[in-house]
Amino acid sequence: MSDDSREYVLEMVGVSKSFPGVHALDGVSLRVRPGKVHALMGENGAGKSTLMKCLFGIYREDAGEITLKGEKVKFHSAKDALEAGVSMIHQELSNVPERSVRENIWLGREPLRRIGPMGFLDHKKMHEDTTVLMKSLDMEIDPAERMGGLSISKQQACEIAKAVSYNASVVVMDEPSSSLTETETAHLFKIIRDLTSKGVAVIYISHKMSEIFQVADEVSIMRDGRMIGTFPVADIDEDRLIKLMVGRDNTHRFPPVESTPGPIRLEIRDLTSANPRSFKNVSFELRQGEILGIGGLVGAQRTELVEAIFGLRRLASGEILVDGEKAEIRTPRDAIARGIAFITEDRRGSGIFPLLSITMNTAIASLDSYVSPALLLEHKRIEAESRKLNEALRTKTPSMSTLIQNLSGGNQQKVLVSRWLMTLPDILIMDEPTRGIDVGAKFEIYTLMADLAKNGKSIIMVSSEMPELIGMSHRVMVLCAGRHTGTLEKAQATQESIMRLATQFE
Amino acid sequence: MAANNAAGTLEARKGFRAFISKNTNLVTFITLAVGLGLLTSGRSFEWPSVRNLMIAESVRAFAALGVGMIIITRGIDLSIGYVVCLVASVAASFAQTPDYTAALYPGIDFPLWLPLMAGVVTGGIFGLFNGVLIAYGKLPAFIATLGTMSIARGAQLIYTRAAVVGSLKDSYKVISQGSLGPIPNLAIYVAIACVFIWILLRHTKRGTNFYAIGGNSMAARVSGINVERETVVVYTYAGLLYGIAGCLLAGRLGLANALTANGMELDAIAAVTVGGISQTGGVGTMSGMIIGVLTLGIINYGMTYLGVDSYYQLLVKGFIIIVAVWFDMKKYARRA
Amino acid sequence: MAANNAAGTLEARKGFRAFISKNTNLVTFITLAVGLGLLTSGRSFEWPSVRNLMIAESVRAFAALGVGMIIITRGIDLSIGYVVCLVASVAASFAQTPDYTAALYPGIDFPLWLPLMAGVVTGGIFGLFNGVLIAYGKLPAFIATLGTMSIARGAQLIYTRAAVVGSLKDSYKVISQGSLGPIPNLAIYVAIACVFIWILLRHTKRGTNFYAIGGNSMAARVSGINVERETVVVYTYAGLLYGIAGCLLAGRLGLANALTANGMELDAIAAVTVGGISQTGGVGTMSGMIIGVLTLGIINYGMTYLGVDSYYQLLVKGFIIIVAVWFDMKKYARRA
Amino acid sequence: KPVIGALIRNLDEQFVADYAANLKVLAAKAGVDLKLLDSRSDQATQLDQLNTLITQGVKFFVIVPNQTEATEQMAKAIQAVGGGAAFSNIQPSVAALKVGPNFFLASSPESVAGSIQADIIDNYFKKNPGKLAAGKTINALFLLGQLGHPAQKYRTEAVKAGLVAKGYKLNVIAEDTANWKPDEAQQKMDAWIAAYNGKFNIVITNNDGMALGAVESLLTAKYTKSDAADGTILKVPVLGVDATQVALKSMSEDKLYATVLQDSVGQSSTAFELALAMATGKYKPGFKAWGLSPETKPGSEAPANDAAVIGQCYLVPFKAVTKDNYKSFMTK
Ligand SMILES: Nc1ncnc2c1ncn2[C@@H]1O[C@H](COP(=O)(O)OP(=O)(O)OP(=O)(O)O)[C@@H](O)[C@H]1O
Ligand SMILES: Nc1ncnc2c1ncn2[C@@H]1O[C@H](COP(=O)(O)OP(=O)(O)OP(=O)(O)O)[C@@H](O)[C@H]1O
Ligand SMILES: [Mg+2]
Ligand SMILES: [Mg+2]
Repeated sequence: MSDDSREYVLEMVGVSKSFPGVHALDGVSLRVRPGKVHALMGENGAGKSTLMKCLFGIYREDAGEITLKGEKVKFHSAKDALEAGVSMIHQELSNVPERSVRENIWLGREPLRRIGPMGFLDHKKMHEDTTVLMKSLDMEIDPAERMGGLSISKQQACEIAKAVSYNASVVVMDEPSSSLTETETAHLFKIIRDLTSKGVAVIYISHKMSEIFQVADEVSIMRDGRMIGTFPVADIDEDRLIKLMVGRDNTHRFPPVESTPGPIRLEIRDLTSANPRSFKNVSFELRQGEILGIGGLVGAQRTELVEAIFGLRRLASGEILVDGEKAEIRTPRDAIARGIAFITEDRRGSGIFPLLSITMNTAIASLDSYVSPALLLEHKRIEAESRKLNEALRTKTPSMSTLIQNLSGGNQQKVLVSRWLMTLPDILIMDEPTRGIDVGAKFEIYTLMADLAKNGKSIIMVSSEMPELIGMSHRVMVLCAGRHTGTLEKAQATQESIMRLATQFE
Repeated sequence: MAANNAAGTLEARKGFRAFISKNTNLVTFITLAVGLGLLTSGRSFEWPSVRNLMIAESVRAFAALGVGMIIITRGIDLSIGYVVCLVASVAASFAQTPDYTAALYPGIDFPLWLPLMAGVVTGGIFGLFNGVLIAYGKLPAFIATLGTMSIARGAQLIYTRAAVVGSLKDSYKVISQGSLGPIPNLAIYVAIACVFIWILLRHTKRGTNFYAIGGNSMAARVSGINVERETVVVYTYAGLLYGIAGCLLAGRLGLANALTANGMELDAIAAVTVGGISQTGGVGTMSGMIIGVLTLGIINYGMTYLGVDSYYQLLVKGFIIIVAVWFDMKKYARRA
Repeated sequence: MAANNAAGTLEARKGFRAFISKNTNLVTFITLAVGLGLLTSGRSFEWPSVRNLMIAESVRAFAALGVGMIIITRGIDLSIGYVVCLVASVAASFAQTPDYTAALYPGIDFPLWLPLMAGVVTGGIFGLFNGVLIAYGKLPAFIATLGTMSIARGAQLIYTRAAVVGSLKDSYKVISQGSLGPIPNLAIYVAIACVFIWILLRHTKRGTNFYAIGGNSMAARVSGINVERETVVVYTYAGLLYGIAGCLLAGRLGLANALTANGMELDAIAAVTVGGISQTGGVGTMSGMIIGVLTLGIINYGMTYLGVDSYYQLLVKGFIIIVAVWFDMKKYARRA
Repeated sequence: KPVIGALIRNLDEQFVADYAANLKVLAAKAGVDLKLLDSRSDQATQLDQLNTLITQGVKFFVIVPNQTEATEQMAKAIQAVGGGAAFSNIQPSVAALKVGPNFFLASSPESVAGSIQADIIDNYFKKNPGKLAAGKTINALFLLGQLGHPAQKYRTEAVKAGLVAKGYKLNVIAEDTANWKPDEAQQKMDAWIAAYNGKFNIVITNNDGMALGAVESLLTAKYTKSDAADGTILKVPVLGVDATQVALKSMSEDKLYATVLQDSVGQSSTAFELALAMATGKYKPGFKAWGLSPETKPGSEAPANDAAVIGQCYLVPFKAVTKDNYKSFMTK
């Protein structure tokens, strides 16, 4: 089977698509073989998601042809694509939070029980099919649970299960692992191998280099809306790949972190969440110029912890001390006043203002410093400062007045980093700071973190990427199910030691 | 043993509290009903009172079921009142006694199905129009239905020349005014409609689509749901329900004029919101809608029954709506 | 050279098209104004006509500026009409000629600032109440303001006992009815309010906060914006604007009663929507609001001027609103 | 071609709609360019409409105002361009008529409708004294129009005052607004029948629409008797105002007891003839409009109670519509 699979299951030829002001795709061609994992890589904004949305019938391409299983196709909606055997995991979570897991999985193709000419929902079959599906994928999710009540990673797991359940011949996965831990990602790879062994073609988009080499057979690289080339993974190495993506050499994955931790800036004492299911009795301290990594499995309550420190969640007990002084932090405003900044993990939900310009998105948290004595905003200074920050981070945008919703996910993330740098924080909390960010930008963000630490800033980095935790942190603190199970010095922090602490359940 | 028992009570108490916090709407309704019962020394529980309440709320119930479904898809409809008014006028015009000199079509005796047909079709057309404007024209529902409201109102005045369309045939009136034993026809129609809507929302694909569109229209779209078509469908269904409401209202009154049903949209929307249909979309049940209608109904009916000064009625109603919805909202607050 | 020239024209044409597609509201307004000018052989451009239009729309402009800001924060306000009605009645009650026997406070000659103060404060209190319900009570704006609408209406009836509050002092009436040279006072007040709102929305932190809350309230919270407080503020500001509207309206009419300003909420919301203030929040400008008000104003004024049958006016108005907003929406459609 | 502006309060109201319809007929007959505008119950709109017509050069008006208190301001605006106006339905204030000799009352005040209702009720209880409660007491249910609406206010006050003046003890069992709407009236009546069964002996409403709603409710509740000796098959008489065709039909079926005709033809014709006479320069003091002469002696009610303007007041009579005469009002 595998040898005579020279035929392609999917061919996209000369696909172009432009949005007002942006040439998102410019004559892109992509050929995908059955039973193979075809990785699609490229910087943020290269056009990967746009290409896949054209395939899936969400966007109508301006030019180009799509051939699926030897037949020319033109999809007008997702329904057409699904029926023709293409399914997709979308970059942004796309579920209905108020409905149950089973309803979400079978949405749009619910099993029906016929009574005469009428079809009625077969709730029982829906439930059973979901149970079977979850079992076959080794997932433990209650089909009756409300989707919105699940953690983000479980929601992502549901999306994966849903995409698989279509029995499609081409499955597109647009950054499926961005909110998964490594264990879960490994589980995803197992699912992908099962799919390919059945002859399914998988298009896999990710910014995580290691994943590509673990799972992909072929890799296509895009840059600036153009296809650079397609290579067998066996014939390419990481450096070459990065070079092709960013168009320049990039030898190191992590910059050296040269700062040495100074006096204690932030001290957390015995912090317990008001939510009984969340973290309990967590204590730690953060020093000047230190990067503190927080690791753990998904569901370890890392996000809840840092959100609580930032005043977004209520505490039952415990103290927060900033520079040795007890800080009453009830709202983010209090936290910002104390020099704390916070980049959330949910970019779309609690990060960007889609309809505001990049300038305003950057400046929104620091407007207090840009109010003239007449109480008016100093637009010129605001504009200059946000331009400076975004240029420093290489945010790719037509102009500073572009609406942020028109940027790619990674570029949106850079704007968010700029936003918080503009508040001139002493303490920067970053929850999954490089989620969905391309290698080039990642390195830039790491460099920035190192620089900030060197300049005396303190950083807390919550991350699910082990290499990042190990490569960037002075110390790694590990949570498990809301308990602080240990803190590792840089020298002791290895994948194994972190994993051990992260799985230390009671 | 004793400890066991206590635990059992605790458990039961917990279950009860969970039930209450899940069914705030029902609790509100029962509280008000019992309160009114106490104030009227139980007379509000007697059959004639219950019957009156059912009759009074039946027409509004149809409107509420329609707009309730629309709100589930995260829409809104301000055109209800004038569409019902137009429908009632159209239906009435075909049901006038033919020897009545001021009839719109004097001397013609139309068959009984015609007014019903004409009314329901009129409602459906307006619903369809709303749906198309919102789904394909991409107009915000608020403004699209504000426009159709104005159109329906103009159409009613043009059609009737602002005259009362009265003197309806008894055979038509009995459709609304009749009873099956002690149970008024209107209540039976509402019950039938409720069963249909319940099946639609709970047991059909279409109903699931409505929830999905309201909950996350992007997710619905990528799951292969034709969001535009389903949007048109929900507004059309609602329009058909308004059509039925209008036909029944004309029969109930024996006439229709330019003031008939004015303001019904706000009553219906307030009712379903009190019934827990969230304006953020994707949430709500048929029973919630009906409980909401009955809750507002009991407020109106109770104040009339008790003879509350009409100036104060508005004040009281405003406060009760706010308190009822506030109470219901606590449910979501707790979840977050 | 020639080629260069052609390119220049092309460029210019492109710029013009871009301008049009960005400023659909302005285009709609100008189209309607020019259309009316042609139909009236230019007489609608003469000063008395323009003056009439300005006077007619001035009170509505205040309401529109208020609700426009609310819609920018992704809220809505249905209480406008009855709040303005209540405000006008309160203001009027303190501005009646003291020797008028049917005065609410006969025999007392209040200073001129009192009615203005009382009116604006009343408006502000209702705005504050709305804001608190929505921000801290977590009620959907639609239903909270529906409740306050009922409360304001009840309060107006209780305060005035449903009587007309008339016979206002000339010194009060001149506030609204006077002119500065050829320019009516009302237009001047609107201009001043516009400058304030423009500065607020464009050049202050608070204005930016409004856009941020409307654009993504969760992100606004994370960015250190006190979403609850700002929500209370925007409704209070709007309430103060309704307060001004009510005071001016009473002065303009020389009276107030229970029917004053009824339905103004829908006019104001329709106007700002036509002016490009999106109901999905986070979008809109002061100039858009005013263009919207003028657009609806010119529709009303034009139909009055041309003597369109009043039944058809409703129909035409409905269609024009729909078409204007549809045209405006194309702007967003093209982007997606 | 003479031009006359007609500023009409609200065409949704039966009386006003009939008034406007007759104006159109008269204008067509007289070859007048009639500019008819509907203010939808909003006085601000009516002012805007007046301003618009004045800029168009219209000078002479027929006006159904929204409020008495607004008439002076409108009169002043018209006086400023040397025009004139006749006010119908809602009476103008004395001050409005004093603005100039070209301003007229062509109506009976709304309160007359209430007074006539009181007369009809008086007649009914004189014929059926057994229906009265002990002590010459009337136990009444009142269904009111939209609160604050002039017709609601004046009609209600007048019928109450009229009954008291005739020596009855008026006991208001319940009173509530139904906003002119038949459906609301029906709902209120349903509740009242349940609450006050047997405790009331009359239902008084502000218009026919609500009266018919009440009648329908009483019929459905079987609040009827077998004979119609007192003029209705209902156990209690129901009274309306407007004399709409539907109401007359209901009277012919012994359901509605009585109504009051506010003479839309009379009022519109009087007002129209006054405006036309002014527009064509034929008006002089004492002019006879629609066969009516202006009043000569001050009466009891404003504005016809002021000697200075008495020559500008044309009082068009209201008519009681009862069993005896209702047939003559039905369209053939
Ligand atoms: N709806 C849209 N309107 C306007 N521009 C868009 C739209 N969607 C995408 N773009 C633009 O198209 C380009 C490609 O975006 P796309 O989302 O495909 O990038 P991507 O390769 O998936 O990036 P990432 O890795 O960050 O997800 C970007 O410049 C983006 O700004
Ligand atoms: N039952 C729930 N209802 C609503 N939101 C929840 C619920 N449980 C978790 N969340 C939210 O989902 C996100 C993920 O939280 P989780 O409990 O998985 O802990 P975590 O350790 O922060 O996960 P991660 O490793 O992804 O950061 C957090 O924002 C959390 O507040
Ligand atoms: Mg992407
Ligand atoms: Mg997290």
